[in-house]
Amino acid sequence: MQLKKRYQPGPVSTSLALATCALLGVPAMAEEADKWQVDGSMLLYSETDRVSAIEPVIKASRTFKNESKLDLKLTVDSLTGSSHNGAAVTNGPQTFTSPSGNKVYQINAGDVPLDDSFLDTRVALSGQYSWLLNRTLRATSGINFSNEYDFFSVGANAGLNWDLNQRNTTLSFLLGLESDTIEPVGGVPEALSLQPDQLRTDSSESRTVTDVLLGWTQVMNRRWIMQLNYNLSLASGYMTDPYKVVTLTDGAGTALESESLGGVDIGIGDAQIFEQRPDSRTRHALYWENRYSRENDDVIAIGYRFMTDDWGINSHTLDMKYRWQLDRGWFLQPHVRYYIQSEADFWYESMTAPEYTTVLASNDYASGDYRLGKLTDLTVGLKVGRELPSGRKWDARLEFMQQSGDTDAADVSAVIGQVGYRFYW
Amino acid sequence: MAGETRLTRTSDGWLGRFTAMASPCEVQLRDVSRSTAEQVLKRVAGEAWRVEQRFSRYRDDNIVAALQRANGEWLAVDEEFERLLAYADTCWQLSGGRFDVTSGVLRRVWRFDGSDRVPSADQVAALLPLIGWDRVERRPGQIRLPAGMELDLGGIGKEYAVDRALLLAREHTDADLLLNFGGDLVADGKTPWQIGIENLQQNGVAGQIPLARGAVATSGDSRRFLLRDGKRYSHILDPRTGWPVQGGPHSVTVAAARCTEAGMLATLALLQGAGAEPFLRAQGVRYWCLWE
Amino acid sequence: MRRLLIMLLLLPSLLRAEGVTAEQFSPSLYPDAKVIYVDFWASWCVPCRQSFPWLTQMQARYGAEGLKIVGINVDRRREDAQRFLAEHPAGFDLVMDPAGKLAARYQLQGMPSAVLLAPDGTELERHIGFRADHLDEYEATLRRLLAERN
Amino acid sequence: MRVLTLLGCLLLVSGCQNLGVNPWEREVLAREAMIPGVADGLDDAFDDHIYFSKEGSSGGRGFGGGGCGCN
Repeated sequence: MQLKKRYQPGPVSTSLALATCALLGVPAMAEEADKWQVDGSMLLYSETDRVSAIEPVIKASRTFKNESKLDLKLTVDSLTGSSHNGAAVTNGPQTFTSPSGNKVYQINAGDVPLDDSFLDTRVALSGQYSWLLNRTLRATSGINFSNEYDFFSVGANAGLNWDLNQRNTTLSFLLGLESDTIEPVGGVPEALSLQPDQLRTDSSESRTVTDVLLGWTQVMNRRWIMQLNYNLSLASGYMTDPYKVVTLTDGAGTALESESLGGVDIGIGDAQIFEQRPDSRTRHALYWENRYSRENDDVIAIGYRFMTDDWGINSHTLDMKYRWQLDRGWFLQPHVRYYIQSEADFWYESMTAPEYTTVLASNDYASGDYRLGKLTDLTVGLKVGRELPSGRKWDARLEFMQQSGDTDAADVSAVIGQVGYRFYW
Repeated sequence: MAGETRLTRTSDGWLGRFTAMASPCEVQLRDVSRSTAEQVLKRVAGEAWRVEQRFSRYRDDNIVAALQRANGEWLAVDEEFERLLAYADTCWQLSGGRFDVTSGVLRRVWRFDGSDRVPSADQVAALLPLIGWDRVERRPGQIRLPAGMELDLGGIGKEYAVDRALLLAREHTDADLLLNFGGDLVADGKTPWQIGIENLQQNGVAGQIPLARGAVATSGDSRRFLLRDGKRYSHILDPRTGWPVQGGPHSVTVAAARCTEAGMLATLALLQGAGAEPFLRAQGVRYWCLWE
Repeated sequence: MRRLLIMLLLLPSLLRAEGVTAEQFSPSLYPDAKVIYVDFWASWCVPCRQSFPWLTQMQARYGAEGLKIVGINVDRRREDAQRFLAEHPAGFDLVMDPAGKLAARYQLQGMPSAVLLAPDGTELERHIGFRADHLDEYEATLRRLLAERN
Repeated sequence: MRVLTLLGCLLLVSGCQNLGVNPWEREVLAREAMIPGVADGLDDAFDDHIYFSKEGSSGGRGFGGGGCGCN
């Protein structure tokens, strides 16, 4: 080996600096690309006097050398407490059977009828894989399963994301198919029949849902991005909630007696009929999201959704977040969500005997579920989090939700708490 | 290799200590939790011990020892060792042969213990055939060291460990931090650290400089020399002659972006002897020389 | 203020721009090079993190054969680039282009982008993006171009 | 109605060619907080699930997760 150049005692610092970088210029740490990004999160949801849920989720994502990406997600959702059974608040006591039909329970005058045998655990698993077809076209495909005591769901989806205008515009198309099987506790009740009669068939029901999503994401300028989605959802099959009833009243706020309508007598105020919903539903949802970053790196996010369906429900959702970027990776994020919906065409707070006769004669639809009635929801919350070196981060949020509608059943207040942590493995 | 680490609280953060490469080592951190400080300390100490274990010439279970045992045969080397060799090669080129990782054999006759045992010219001349980076053959993934020659990465190892440790520490925290391995140090953060520099004191200047980001390394040792017939022999040996460099400073401290770079500039300056200061001035870096 | 001055003096920059500014940059600055590999990068660009070790390796491997790698940084904030370099050492030359002048001159279509030039400014090759599964391909291109021009 | 919406979108898209930024100007847009569907991590899925089971609406943001027999 010879000295390549004649030695001059001149400046060597630049060459030395380069050589030092060459010496150190290997990834000192394993790059994120070679690792799984793991997001773990735990949600606690608690309604005053009603449902409580604890929902741990773990999601692992990995980007491969060819820039394809795999997401795997496991959700466990454990519910306890009681939920509204669909019946009206009346000025006399009411009597119901439990979902299985084996037990009878009474609700006092003026109370929201809640069924307290509500206990369920859901386990959901999903996998999504996306890969590049070419530099601007990405394909995605996924499957998901969800299982609970009385419900099983399997779904698949496939779609394309197409980058245009130097990635300033992205068009997406996604098609999803889902098949659900419902096996109600105690059998499938006969719709519109009196609950005390316990007319049930020991069978299962099913439905299919087809979703189409068209998305358009647009970079407006250096600090503003916008997304517009149109989502068409077609559901057909059994959409009725087998555990929900509609109360028959005298029109003055007192529940009728089942025996007066030729039914079995199980107690006072027991004229409750099993609900019936249409066997198809077409939903259109338009979603618009804007994200704007201020000069100081704070981000304003505003989302608006309009939804309309052929059940007569129209809804507007406004969702606003302000991400307040602090020093050393800390951030605070206040959140406000406002939601308003109109009632479904077949929603009844309660039904009179003549109305029942008409509905029964034409095999029409009826539901007393407050979630299909008029509803106004307000959620406010605050999230705090910190981004740590090498991509780790944690966050925690606390939110309060208040629902209200035309009936007391719709008055639900809930606390949402969540903690999350991300790391690379 | 494992050792002990100790973490203590300071007025504005944490101080971690351990021993590696025969030097006291320190990690200083501001504004982090105890658990983060512990993680960083563990990682930094682990890296220091790893580098020491891998490249120390005082061990018989590493690549350096294996190379001696290869006795003139080709030996497969890993990618990290190859990078260090490439760096040593660059330094040899840049110094006109003054920096040479094969010059360690001179220690057989030179022992700088303050005595007057200066070797004879013949003793030194007898070793010269065993010195010369240009006699080392390299090909991708392999190296061949002529029999009898030795390799000593001591002039790079400690500073390299400092730089590596910083990169690894950054995996755990983005807080202000200072790594100090026996005087070779690197700082990275927003608020400056006060760095004491031995050499500054003798000028009557404050012995501290503020350093927020960057590295400082020192080469040379004023306590190691030989004295004979009123002539002082410094421990800086010119591998081309086998004799000490004359007329240079005892030690040189340099500030640069990275510790390896600072350490090498200091070493190269010492090897210039009397030309040390002009050399350092030409590099456009901050430096401190300690003369007699 | 004086304290600050000392600090600045002592902040050895990780940006060894060798004094070449975006305005001054031209392939003719490297007359001895056979192939000038201009790599446009930014601290926020994820694949850039993977590209740095590779570029450093290529500069070390083919520098003697006439490869000159110049990394052009398009971060608007200099400190973002500094932070990136502290974690990802660059064993090649760097030029700062915070206003994107060079990026515009070479009409980049994506980030990162590599533009391979001859010293006379002729564009020899270009690729958009940096994919870990294409490293062999990138290196083969370098080797081919260097062979053609040596 | 749907055809019209689609047509409108197409028109908008073609008009959007002068919107947007150069590839090297995405430092703000590259931040996770600026990416719809990514910015809030798992929150979106949690929220979708909560409100899907408490309200008569769903959809819009995307789909492909789980299903639930609660509505």
